[in-house]
Amino acid sequence: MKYSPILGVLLLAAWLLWSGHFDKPFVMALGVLSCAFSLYVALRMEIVDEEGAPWQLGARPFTHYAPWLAREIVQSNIEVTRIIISPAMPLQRNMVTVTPHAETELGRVMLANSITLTPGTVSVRMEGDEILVHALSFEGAAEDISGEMDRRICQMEKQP
Amino acid sequence: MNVLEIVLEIISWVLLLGGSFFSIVGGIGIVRLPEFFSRLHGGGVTDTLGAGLIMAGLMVQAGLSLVTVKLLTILFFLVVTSPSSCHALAKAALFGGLKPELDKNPPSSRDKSSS
Amino acid sequence: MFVVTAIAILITMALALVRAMFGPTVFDRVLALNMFGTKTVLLICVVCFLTGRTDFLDLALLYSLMNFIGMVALLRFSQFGHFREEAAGN
Amino acid sequence: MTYIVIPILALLALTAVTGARIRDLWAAVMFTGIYSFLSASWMLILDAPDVAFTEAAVGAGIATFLMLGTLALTSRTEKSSSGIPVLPLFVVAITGGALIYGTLDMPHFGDPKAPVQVYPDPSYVEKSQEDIHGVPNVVTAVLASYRGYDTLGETAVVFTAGIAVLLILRRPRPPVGRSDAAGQQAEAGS
Repeated sequence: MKYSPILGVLLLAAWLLWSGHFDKPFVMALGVLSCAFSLYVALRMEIVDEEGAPWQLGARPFTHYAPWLAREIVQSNIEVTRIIISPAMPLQRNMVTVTPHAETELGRVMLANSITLTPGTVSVRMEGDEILVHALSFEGAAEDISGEMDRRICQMEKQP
Repeated sequence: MNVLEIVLEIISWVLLLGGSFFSIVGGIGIVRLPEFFSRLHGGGVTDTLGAGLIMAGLMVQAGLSLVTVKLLTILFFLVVTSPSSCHALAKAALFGGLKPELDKNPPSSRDKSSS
Repeated sequence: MFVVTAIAILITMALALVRAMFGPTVFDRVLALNMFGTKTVLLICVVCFLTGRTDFLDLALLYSLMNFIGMVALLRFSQFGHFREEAAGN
Repeated sequence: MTYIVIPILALLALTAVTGARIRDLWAAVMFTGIYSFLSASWMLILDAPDVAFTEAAVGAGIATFLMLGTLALTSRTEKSSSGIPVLPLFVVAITGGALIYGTLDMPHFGDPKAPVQVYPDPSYVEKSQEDIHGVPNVVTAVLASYRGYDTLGETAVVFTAGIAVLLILRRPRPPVGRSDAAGQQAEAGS
């Protein structure tokens, strides 16, 4: 239940940001009401837990993980661009299986999404402890197998 | 117009043009690549670097304001949702009986190809 | 410069349209549609700056969310033949 | 601006023609989705964000799913018709001719005396802030307050239509356990 106030605050902040009304009490009251209704619906759907509002990770996904992922994305983008533009298209399509070491479901989903987010590799199926990855080149596949991404997500999870 | 503004203008130019370039590259990829599972990667290029660079260029234009926050939110949603829909698409295709074409099996022995 | 970006996005849209026309499988077409949705979001953002009416950015957010929800519903449909996965599973 | 408007309109025309000519109904649904996205961008460029909003929600969202739901009940490809449909062609020609005849009475594009330029009374824009306290959007004020009863009626009509569509598209829930086979039988039978 400790996740619902956080979700409420986030909803309220989003409402204020997108409406742009900070000084009209009537409209703001309506906004608070709609936020409360959304929260009620979310609670009834039972999706407010450590996955729906991952507070326990704090801001670390944005400060520690996202910059590294962005650099990785740029690198693999350039690689895929080279493949697409070159007239011969040197494709080395293959499928590899990656085993995530993250403890929680959330960590595994984050790994799968990060793999998909870097172009050149797409996670095709996720079953139990294995993620099936379709890769456009061996280099891209090797990156996933080496487990740098996995290591970083585990590290992010473990910190208090 | 002072020096800082000119520098910002140039940065935003470069970002926007880079985003346009990657966007078109992804479009070419989606047309040129030979089969469905490879085409997914072409879509990935436009969704990540194409969208990201264009948004970054717009953010530089907007400066520090509410607009930048909105652009950041849009970019965040795009980045969060695009891999999910991409994965859902790949999974649906795999279950729908579409077999990925593989060029050759990778050298490592721990790999399991489904063909 | 915004015009250049907008035209680049439109070219990408045209390429996606080509894929939607020739796409041999259903999934190629869905991929093209998905790309179209993302490109629409970007186009709206750029047009907002082109016309100087940045209030319209709200629309772009709505589109990005709708595109995502639509895509997931579409794929569930293509996978199970109908929207009710639960009925088939239980 | 022209460099954006012309490509969008060209893409719209291309999408419409392809969507009309394609035989695979799945692909046709995809094309209607693409068409909605394009026309929404086009309406945004025409400075009509509310219409674009509606187009995105209804055209690209709900309409696509309703059509897919319909596809689940019918077959995937269009039945090829034999011969030239003379009667429908006749009806379409008559209707189109009547519509074009109707446009002859309309004022010229950009005419300062046209009702569009004259009637939306400036007082709506000026007074809505005082008349209706707290509603910051003029369009909302006009729709929900000045024309409140009108909007209520419209909403009732749309709501009824939605319920009717849901009633038609609803399928009886298959018996527990052998749902897949039952679903396929239902499809084969329809």
